[in-house]
Amino acid sequence: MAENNDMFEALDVADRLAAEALIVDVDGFEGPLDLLLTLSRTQKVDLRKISVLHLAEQYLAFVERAKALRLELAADYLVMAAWLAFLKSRLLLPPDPADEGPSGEELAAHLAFQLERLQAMRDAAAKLMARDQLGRDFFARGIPEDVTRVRRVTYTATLLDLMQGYARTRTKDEFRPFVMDRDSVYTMEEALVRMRGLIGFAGDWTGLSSYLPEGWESEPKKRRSATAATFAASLELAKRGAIEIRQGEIFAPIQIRRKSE
Amino acid sequence: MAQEEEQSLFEAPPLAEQERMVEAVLFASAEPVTVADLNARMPHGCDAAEALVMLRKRYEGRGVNVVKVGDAWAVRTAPDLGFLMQKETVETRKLSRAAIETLAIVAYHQPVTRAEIEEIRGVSVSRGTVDQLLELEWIKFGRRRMTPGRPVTYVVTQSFLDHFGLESARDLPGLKELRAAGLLENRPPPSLGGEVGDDEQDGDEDQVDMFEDDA
Amino acid sequence: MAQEEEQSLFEAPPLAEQERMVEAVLFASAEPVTVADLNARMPHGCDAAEALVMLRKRYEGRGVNVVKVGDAWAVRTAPDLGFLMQKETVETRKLSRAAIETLAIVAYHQPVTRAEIEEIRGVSVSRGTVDQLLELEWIKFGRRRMTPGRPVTYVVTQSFLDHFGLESARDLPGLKELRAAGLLENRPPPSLGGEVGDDEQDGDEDQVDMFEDDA
Repeated sequence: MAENNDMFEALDVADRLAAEALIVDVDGFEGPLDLLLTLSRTQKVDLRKISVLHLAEQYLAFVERAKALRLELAADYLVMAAWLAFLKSRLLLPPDPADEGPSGEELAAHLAFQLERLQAMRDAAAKLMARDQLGRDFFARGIPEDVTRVRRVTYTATLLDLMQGYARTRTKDEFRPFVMDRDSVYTMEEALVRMRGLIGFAGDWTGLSSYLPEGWESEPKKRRSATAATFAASLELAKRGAIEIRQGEIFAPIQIRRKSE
Repeated sequence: MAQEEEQSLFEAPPLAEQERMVEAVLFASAEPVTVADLNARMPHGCDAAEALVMLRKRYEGRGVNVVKVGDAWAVRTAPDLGFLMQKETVETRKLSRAAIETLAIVAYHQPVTRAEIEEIRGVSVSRGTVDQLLELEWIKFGRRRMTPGRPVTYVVTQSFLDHFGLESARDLPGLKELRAAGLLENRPPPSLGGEVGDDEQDGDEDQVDMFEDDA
Repeated sequence: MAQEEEQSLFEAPPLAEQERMVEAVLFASAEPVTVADLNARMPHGCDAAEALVMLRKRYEGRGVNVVKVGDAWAVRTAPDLGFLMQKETVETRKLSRAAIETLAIVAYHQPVTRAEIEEIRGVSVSRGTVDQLLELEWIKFGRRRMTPGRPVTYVVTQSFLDHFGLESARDLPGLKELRAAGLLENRPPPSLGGEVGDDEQDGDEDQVDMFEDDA
């Protein structure tokens, strides 16, 4: 407390008035760092040579007086006060070798850096705003002759598009890529499976046509497909030695029978 | 008054400086500026008219010129460079599905009325679609149909043939070829009755088969 | 290919003519125009960059100047003649101190995250402040920072450079000095929790002590 009084006595009248203005005008500060920066100006030294200890004391005194005046202080001001009180103790006490974490000097150095950086940014902002500005000091063309954009749209379509389009309308269906229509196709694999099952009963010569699956005998398309598949399957079975094939004459019915062991 | 007298104590800026001023004002002003207005803006003792003469000369043959607009002055692009102020962008777009289908129907069924197009497509044809095809000069009006209401018909144009690389509309692949190319499904939709053309032959074959079955 | 060859058969216009073209385009536009855009608008074979050098020289000391803004170019009135332009002066919304400081921090520290701005200013940055700067088109979003949470960064725009008469962000006043003084570094605070960096520093100190003991 005595220290604080000394401090205030050390200030001249103008500074003291300023210090009091600080307290009343607490809303005018943009947070604790801003306040610290303002306080630091009373030290009238290069920010790099600032006494952080002194600054911490100033800040704590400020918070004390604000409390005395029953000013509502925002939480972050109090957090900063607590942190500065901690910093102050670190700076004053000899370092405890068992203590982990940064030393008081490091913390102080960082605070000084933050203040210097904030001040630097404020100076930079002031320099920036002091520059000649467009629309205030220098001007752009008053009657810009804007580029007229002539946009030409060309449409394209290929003959294929056209044909697909027509196909769509004629089928009332979405165009689909070509796939073999399998409805009336009987495969050799199917025929093989079927004949393997039946061949055991074919002890005697029987016409190949009797091996056609049910429902495939009459409709020409189906009959063609089934006949071809069954014939191919019978060739395959003959090759494997399961059956024998014979044909009496050209165009005569083809007959097969199980190969006797 | 007092201010004017005070100002007249100072020398007017040199003419070159006055020319700079006129240049800046003409450039930045949103409207052409009169000589009176220039004089009012410039420091006391300036002669905007004289500066303007110099400035005008300076811009002779340049990319921009100092021109008189009514009784005021402005900076304008040199007339021969007007082409730089235009930017043409060509955008290529795919024709919409509706337009393609409509075009295809016109090509395959020409001359065809709008009602017929709608019947084939099964949906109404928007005015915009037809207009677009007319604008592209791919279709044009054919003769009016001699039926009640004398509806207008559409036919394809020479441009259409050129664009699609066709000698004539008859060169368009028939349905049979479309089917062979896998563009058309085997079974025609039941709604479609007997239309003319080679396409019907395949259908007939299927029918023949069916009749055989029945027999 | 064929078209290019065909075009290259024509000579590019003489440089003086190209200078006129650049002059016309720059005068016509209120916004800076990039060299690429100039080349695209000028006839084939033109070299806008070369013409620009000549044009810039031509307008030195004149009432209007050719200025570079980022990678674009513009014609602007000479700053010393601003007093003539009271009519043209646009009343800009007064920026708050927070906005001005935030703008400066973005300009000098870009790309910078909101957290970093807050760290430098010691207070939270209000949404309105950032929004105002974004609306003025003086700042824009930069790339996301590749740190946890991938925070968005802010950078200044070409409009910012144009407004403050800067050729590039490197020409910001006092940038070099600030960098030399280490004031543009993002120095993390020594944390009490004992983060890696701090530990190392502590370790170093301990070592120094040890060496002293040894000595």
